[in-house]
Amino acid sequence: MEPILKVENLTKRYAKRNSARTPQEFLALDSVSFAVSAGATLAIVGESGSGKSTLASCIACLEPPTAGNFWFEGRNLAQSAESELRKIRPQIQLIFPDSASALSPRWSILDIAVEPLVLQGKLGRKERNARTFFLLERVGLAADMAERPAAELSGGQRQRLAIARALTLDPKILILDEALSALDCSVQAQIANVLLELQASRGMTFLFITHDLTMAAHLADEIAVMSRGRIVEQGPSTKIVRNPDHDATRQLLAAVPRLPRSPWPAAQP
Amino acid sequence: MMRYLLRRLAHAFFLIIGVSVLTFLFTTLAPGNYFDEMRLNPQIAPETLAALRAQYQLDQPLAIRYASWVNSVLHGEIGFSFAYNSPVAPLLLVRAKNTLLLTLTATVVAWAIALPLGVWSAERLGRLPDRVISWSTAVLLVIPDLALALGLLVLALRTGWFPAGGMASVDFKSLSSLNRIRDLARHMTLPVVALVLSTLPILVRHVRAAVADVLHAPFLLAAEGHGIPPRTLLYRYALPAAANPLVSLFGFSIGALLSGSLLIEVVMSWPGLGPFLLEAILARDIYVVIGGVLFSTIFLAAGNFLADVLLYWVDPRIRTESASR
Amino acid sequence: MTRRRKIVFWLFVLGGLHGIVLCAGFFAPYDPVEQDRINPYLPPMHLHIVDAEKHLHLRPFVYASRLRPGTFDQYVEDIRQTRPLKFFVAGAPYRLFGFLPARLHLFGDGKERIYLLGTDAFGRDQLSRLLFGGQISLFSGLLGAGFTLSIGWCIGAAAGYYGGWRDDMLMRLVELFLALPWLYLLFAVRAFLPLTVNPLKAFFLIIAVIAAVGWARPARLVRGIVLSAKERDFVRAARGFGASSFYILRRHILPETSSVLLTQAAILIPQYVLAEMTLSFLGLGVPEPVPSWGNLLSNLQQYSVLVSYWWMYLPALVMAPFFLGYLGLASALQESSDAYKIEKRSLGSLA
Amino acid sequence: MASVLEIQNLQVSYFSREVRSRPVLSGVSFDLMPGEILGVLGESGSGKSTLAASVLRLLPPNGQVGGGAVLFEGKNLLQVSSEELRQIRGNRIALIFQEPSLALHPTIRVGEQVRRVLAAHQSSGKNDLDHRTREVFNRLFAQEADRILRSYPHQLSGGQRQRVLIAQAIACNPALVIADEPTAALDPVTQMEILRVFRDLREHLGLAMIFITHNPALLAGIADRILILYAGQVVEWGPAETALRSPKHPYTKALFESIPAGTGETEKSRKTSLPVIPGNSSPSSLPRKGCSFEPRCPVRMDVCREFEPPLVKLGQSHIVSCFKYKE
Repeated sequence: MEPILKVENLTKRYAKRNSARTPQEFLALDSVSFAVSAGATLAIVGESGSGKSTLASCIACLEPPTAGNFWFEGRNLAQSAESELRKIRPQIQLIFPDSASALSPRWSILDIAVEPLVLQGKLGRKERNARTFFLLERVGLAADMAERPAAELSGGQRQRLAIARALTLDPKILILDEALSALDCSVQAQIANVLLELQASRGMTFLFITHDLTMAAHLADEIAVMSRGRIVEQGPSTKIVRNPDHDATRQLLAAVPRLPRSPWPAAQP
Repeated sequence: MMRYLLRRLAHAFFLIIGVSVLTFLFTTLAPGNYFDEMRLNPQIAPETLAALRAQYQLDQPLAIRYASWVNSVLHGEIGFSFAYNSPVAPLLLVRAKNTLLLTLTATVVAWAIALPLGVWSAERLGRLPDRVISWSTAVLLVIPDLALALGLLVLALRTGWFPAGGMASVDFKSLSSLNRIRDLARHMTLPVVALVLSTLPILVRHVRAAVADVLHAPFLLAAEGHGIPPRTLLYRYALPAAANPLVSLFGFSIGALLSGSLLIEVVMSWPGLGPFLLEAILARDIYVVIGGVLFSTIFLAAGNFLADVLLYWVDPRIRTESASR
Repeated sequence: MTRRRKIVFWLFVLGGLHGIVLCAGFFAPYDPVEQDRINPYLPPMHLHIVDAEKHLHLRPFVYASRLRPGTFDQYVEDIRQTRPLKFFVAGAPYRLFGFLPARLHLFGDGKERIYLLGTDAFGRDQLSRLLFGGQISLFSGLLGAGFTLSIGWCIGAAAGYYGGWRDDMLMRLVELFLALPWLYLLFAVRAFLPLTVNPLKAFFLIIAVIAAVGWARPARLVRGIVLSAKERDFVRAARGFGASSFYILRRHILPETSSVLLTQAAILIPQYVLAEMTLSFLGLGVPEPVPSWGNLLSNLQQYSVLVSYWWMYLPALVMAPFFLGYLGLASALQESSDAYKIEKRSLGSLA
Repeated sequence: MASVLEIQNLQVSYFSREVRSRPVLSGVSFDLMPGEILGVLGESGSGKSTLAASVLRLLPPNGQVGGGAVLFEGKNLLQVSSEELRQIRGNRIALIFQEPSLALHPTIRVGEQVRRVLAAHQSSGKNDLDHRTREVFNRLFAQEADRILRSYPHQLSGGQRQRVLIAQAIACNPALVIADEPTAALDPVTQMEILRVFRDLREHLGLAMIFITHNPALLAGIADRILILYAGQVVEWGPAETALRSPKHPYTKALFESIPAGTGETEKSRKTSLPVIPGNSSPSSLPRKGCSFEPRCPVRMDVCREFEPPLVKLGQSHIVSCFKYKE
């Protein structure tokens, strides 16, 4: 099947300029290549500073890559003009790691969730709100909270809101940049389930970016391991967590804290 | 160390150049010059005026005038005063010394009061002493400098406790050196008090805010959790951390005091840059105006440079950053 | 009081104070330039409701002033002559809000004059001059702050949003203006303007001078906010929804700067009123006979006036309530961000 | 053997403008043996950080202890004088904060910061203090201890800063260390390193420790006993091995089940929905009757709604607060 997203030799260099005016270059992405087929989940795993977030910004068309190309549905976005990108961006949505800063704190929940539709300007007010309410409930936010400011929500609720907001645009690709990392275990599981349901019902493609191999192994079909701006290993997720080839992968695996599991008592006490 | 200081010094230097260009531009664009007043005088022949204008290069284009002005600065003249018929530098130096004396004294006194008061207030945030200080600074803040200076002047005139203006008594020359100092101090008291009162509320409020900010910082809570005694906590943890904003405030306070002294010198007839500058503006004596602004900029740049040096000394982040470059 | 209530309270206070000055023509009994040459430096007349014979009057009245025998500038109350205050009387014509012709005054007296705040050297009513003078001073402060903030906002927002060389260049300029002692700069800029100009021109010149000098600080503040807001995730998210630069500036960045702009306004307005006063006091501002708070004070430069006629000092104090209003408003506006900071701090240290 | 720390029926509430008083901890009791590491497990809002702060009376101004006792070496810390308390803080009981970037003074060299903790509690000479500081740094940093000692916090990595915090905590050889989410701000590889440091300290110093975290997996291999907090109450308290392997309280069970299997993941289990606890744990401000977990509990009974569950002793030292286990 033709991949929905194909990335080839994507490179991003930052010029770190300090006041001494000696430009220092920092290679955040170093010839990254991969492909994702529609409806699948690719997890990108790595330590902090390995370039994961830069990759997310580049693919979401929020930052232009320095070199390399990437194709979304056959269109090369690395070479597209800004006016064209503005039309593409709604189809590739990014969920940010810090849910508090991704939602403007003074707006109400409804205002936040409906913003993308207002920007699209296609639907009337009634349809917009109806669609938004539907999606808010879909991710598990009660409609009666809609008028409250986003600042009152808990971390898990904020992340649900961010997901609902992205869904209003009916994106083809959802990039989740450490979207679960700041949450409690039980909340992570709740949102993971929401994501799985979405994928099953809408055939969405996920780019799941995280440092947590456990959750990556659960959610993803494939895992790509990043280290220092490069993809060092890529393969089916069960293979990666069981038979890692690269040292960086092994190091990450060794760092995963594990619960001692015994055969779980199936019956309730 | 040297690199950082040199960079800051170069920065100050460029600022002074920039300001000189700016003032030169503004003041020489002014319609009318010193000799325009003479034109109305029928006893002076138009030819004489033209000759005078030529002599002082007022008929030359701006760039040439600026160049020759820079040249005169390099020769230690800073242009020529038409009204005094003498180079500007010696005239300004006398006044600048007086302004500097006033401003520096006021800076020292204001900080000597503001620092302990602000810290004391921040330590008792929201309690009675803090509220009293907040209210009194608010009262001082809403009384304009002008009202303050005039009020003090009335006080001096009515009570005769302090001389109401000037810098020295008429018999200053005949006094012994100790009495001269005492005489000077008596004359300085009123302008210094006026200056200090006008800046004090702002300083106290900023010191209080900076220290209160630090006192609520997590690292202070952590230090408290390690059993660091309260005194040490305040003097060796909170104050060093608040030093950075306080030093910036110091640079700002010099600028505020310089501006403030301009008005207070005029009101209290202190023979500083203020009255001199005012006189020059009214007489269209442009090089004196430019020179006066230049001097004040030099003071301010020097003050900011001092703040930069202090900052380098108190904040290791600046030190290590500039070392790594 | 909650923050919102405090803001409303101080806005109300300021609104009232400005309203009085705005309707100066109504509250002032006389034309501010009308002279009464035979009554120079008349001290303020006191309002009475009980007369010398202990009779209660329903209508407040004043006693006329007369020279104390044997002096030439000491006045005493002449208890034989009462001058009752009449309210809502027709008097000197004026223009309400600057354009509506009117004659109605809050109080006055048909024939004899009443000087509640005394008179100046030309026998002009101090109260009327104070009220009309406030129009010049406050209006120049408000307009000056308005211009300053508009220029500052545009430059700051442009520098912050576009960044790069534009940012570098604009910020160098800002540093240059910030490096000047501002009163000196004001003088320098004033120096290049014509010395003797008509009042209206002088008024606009002062505003132009103030705005030209003051834009740097707000520009730097706005730039800082725009710079950080631009990188906030919710702004990036909006870009992700296909938002244009204009939309982002309008919906996300402008609201972020609004609280700083308001606070700056509350700080700058009194500062600029003071600047106008200083210039006019030194004879560089609005010239006589038009009153402004600054030139009302300028004859205090003569020590004899300063010592002998205390009521001439009143214009120096009259802006205190205005300043108090602005100070209260500024601290109420700042409180919100403080509370937010404190909340964040305690969470950060404990979470 | 006598316990190092005993907490009896601790009640803490927060005040705010909107809500007069919100209970954060209610009726928390436990004790700690010398050399024991107690893992305190709780999700956000469970009151675990408040627990750490209230032991040393470091609650924010709007926090108030409503009752109970914190007994340390025979003294009730909630009642000792502030000078006495100061001498205990950092000296007998040390705290390790969550955010190493926030908990260190930005403009003081880290060596000096450790030295000041020593100086606050020991009246020994300058050389002795220097020597002690160096010793502590050598223990925590295998290499470059001298360079790090002279560094400022902003020159160090997150892991190094966290080690400096640990150095401050163990400098005075305290009887008890309380670590509040000491690894939450670190990435997984560094987190593992810091956990190794804790294991190492436990072997060599034998100090008692309270290790607070929201991640149950971190407690395996570190904690001797585990205390699980839910909505400010102890729901389960028992030996780490049993509590982690076969938890008894419905909340603990559900919490552990919601964690994906990691390396144990199979093609079949992958991308299946995880068992979750319905609803969210944000505590309602109204005090309510019954078990606080009852609204979300998969096995609730009528009695749970009416009464607070008793503490049931299951084994030697395994305690569960649930009606299911009541005979």
